[in-house]
Amino acid sequence: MNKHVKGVSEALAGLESGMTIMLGGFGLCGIPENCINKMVELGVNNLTCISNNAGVDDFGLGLLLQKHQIKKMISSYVGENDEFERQMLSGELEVDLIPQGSLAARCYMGGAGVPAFFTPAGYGTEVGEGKEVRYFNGKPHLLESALTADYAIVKAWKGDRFGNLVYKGTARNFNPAMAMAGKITIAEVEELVEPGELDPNFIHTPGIFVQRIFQGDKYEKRIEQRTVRTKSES
Amino acid sequence: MNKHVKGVSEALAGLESGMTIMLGGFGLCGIPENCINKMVELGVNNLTCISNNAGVDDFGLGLLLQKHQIKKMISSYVGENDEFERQMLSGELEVDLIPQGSLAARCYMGGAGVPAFFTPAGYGTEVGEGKEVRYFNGKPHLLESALTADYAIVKAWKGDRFGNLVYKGTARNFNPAMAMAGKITIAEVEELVEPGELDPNFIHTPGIFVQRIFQGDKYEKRIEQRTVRTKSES
Amino acid sequence: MLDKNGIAQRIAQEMKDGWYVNLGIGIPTLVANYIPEDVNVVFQSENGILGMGPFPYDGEEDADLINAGKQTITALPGACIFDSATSFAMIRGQHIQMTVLGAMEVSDNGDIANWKIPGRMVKGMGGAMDLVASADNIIVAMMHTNKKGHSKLLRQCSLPLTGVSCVKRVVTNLAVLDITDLGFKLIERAPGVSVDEIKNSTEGRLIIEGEIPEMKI
Amino acid sequence: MLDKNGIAQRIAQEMKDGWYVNLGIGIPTLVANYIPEDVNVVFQSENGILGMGPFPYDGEEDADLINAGKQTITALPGACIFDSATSFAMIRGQHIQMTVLGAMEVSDNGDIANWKIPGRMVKGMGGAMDLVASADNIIVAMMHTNKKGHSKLLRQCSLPLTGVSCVKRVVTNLAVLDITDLGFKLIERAPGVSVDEIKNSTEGRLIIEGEIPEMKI
Repeated sequence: MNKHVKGVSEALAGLESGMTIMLGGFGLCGIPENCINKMVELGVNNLTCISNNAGVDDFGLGLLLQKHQIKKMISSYVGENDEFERQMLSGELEVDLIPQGSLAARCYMGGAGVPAFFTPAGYGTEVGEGKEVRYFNGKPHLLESALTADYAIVKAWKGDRFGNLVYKGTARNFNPAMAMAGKITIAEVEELVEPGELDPNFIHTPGIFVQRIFQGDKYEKRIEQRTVRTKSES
Repeated sequence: MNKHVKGVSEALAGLESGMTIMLGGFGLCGIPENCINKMVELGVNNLTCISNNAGVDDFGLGLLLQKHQIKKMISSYVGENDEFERQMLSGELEVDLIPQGSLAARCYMGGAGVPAFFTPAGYGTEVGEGKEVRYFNGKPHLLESALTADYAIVKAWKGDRFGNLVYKGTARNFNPAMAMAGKITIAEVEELVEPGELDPNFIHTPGIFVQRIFQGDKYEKRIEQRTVRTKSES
Repeated sequence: MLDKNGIAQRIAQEMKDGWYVNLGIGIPTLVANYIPEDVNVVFQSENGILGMGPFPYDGEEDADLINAGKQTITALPGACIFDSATSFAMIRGQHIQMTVLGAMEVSDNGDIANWKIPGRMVKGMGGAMDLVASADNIIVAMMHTNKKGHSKLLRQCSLPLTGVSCVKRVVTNLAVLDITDLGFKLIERAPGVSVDEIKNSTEGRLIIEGEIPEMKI
Repeated sequence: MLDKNGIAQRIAQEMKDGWYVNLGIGIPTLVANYIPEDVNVVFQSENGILGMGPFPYDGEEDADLINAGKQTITALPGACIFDSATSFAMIRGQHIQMTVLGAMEVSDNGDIANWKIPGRMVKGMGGAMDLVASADNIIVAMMHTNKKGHSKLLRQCSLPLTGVSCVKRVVTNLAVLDITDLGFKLIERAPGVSVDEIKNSTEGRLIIEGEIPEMKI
């Protein structure tokens, strides 16, 4: 059982223009930096990207947007990216904005083999248009469908060659659910460890969900909103 | 934020005859021994118990069955309990047998606010009788509903007074999903620790799902099938 | 009249000991600064943390520890990290006792609009649609009027909705109002603000019964 | 003719390197003993472990580490523990490449019955209904006939079903058979077993094309 690939090129083998790709991360936190940069270099285009956010203009998915490699974005919030807003308002970019909880659940359900489920989020809004409505306990719910992807690309803190992953802090976010939902799931990690080094009792993503794993060359880990207090503050 | 109660009596306060109770565990592994023993002592009856198994004749839920305190069991497998089979075949006990994965998912969904979802398990069998069928990708699925409980009773390895829990080994099983699905969730733990002692990055059940927590007096942890090999075997 | 901090301060009075609370971006974030000392609440941020603490000290920021506003934060003792699916399981499953959100418009039946201005601004709904559709206890924190001076408390929202019939209470720079079957019910006036001023700034149906007390801040 | 270990040994030949495999209770459990050295497979037990190892040494049993048969087990390096909901997410989401189950009856269109004898035995389906409804690759391991000598490979199951049209292959003490649109297709004979013996023990439609090779065990 060896899912370790040599680097980002081997990890992305087979990823082609026109595919549907899930990318983990929340804002710039926990995004697969190495894979995104390589996708820019590869020049694949017409991509459908499923990711909670779309990066910023010069980092993360923003880099793919700048080069018009993305045909459609499926996200919940894109407020930090001017180029995104411009492409969307001009109609260059197809956008499917969906509630963040529905996005997370749709990925999880995709990985868990649940093709559809009911959720209250979005009822009575444009998100609910055309969707089946059913009442449970007197409350309206929408039928939402599961999401899967040709490739799911996630970023973890540590991982082993069985594909077992652990994340650090809130860099976990969408990564575990998306890892479940990829036909091929690629994990890039800060540190590749030997099987057995990760405590089996405390693994966030079981290796079964991961097909390829590699240690990223470097991580910039850019901070979007650096908010601090000074030592004098309570 | 202090969910710590003094002991099992305080933990079970308000639990009454006729209620629906979820109990974690798989076989005798990870069952809330202290709470079950106390429920026998309290003599509450007419209970609907949701638990993957029903214990053995003289341990776990079997003790409640012996005293006819259970009106209805919702389980996936009850093969280890003769008294259970006798009560079921004689009609003394109502039994709803449901696929193990559907049981786990129905508890999870109950806790997650998803009132219904589609799953392939049980289609074409008596489990599917009367249930809505819908095809996704050409494959038939049943619409299953979420489960919740008046009380969910789980057993963890360690926990703090915020209700954060970690489990050990396969004693985890149904406990995390059931912890989510209780109107009141009671956690009994082997060791109560101070908030901050559990690494926030590696908590299995976030405290928000737990309303009461206490350290159990003792744990028998009976083994159902002691299977071993001798040192000479490979 | 209150400023943004005043609105936050008034909302902080709504918190009850032992509650789990989700604070949206903007004015709601400020609420954390005014929780009474004897009230213990745990803040959830929907990107995956319970027990969010204050901003880190300068130099101690961790790129892997942020809140839903993408700000660097800290974790308090007893905090807990989880993934997005679990986070919204908490929200959708109604395990959060209070949600505070900003809004562009609120209607007198409790509809809220806060994510989109057609043709102009489309940031996305983020977690707001899940929060408003799920929570039992939703408080909106906003200014009573927009920059043009038009009321944000309307008979009907003009912008695309985030949720329907979900807001329970609105706290503005002018007043505290509850959503009832008959419209906005005036509960409290901001310090120095008259009932007439509130009437003039409220486009939706307004119910005024008896003497309206001034907020205690 | 094979004994139970022989059936397990034959099924072990089906395993491919890198597969995740779920083994049911009974004969399927024995399969783990016969995996070729150059084939690495990871065993899942649906109560919540990937990377299940052999039984523990005497005295090293851990009540908190069991398999779905409630037997004490060990965890191999690289193993991983998870909860029941996650476990069946793996199963339902088709992340397991092979499932081996016992059965009381299999019909020639791939229906399986293995959980209930009305009025007599009701152990429950456990995880079997999820497994058979989800897995693409389901192999049944069982004796060809029951204790009364009646065929367990039928035109139609008489017992309550566990799943419909799901079994891909059956390995018995007499033969290997694939489920096809036209019935059981005989693939291999057990050592020393004639085609006629298999015919006589099979009630369901049986397809015999050309020379039927003997198993290599």
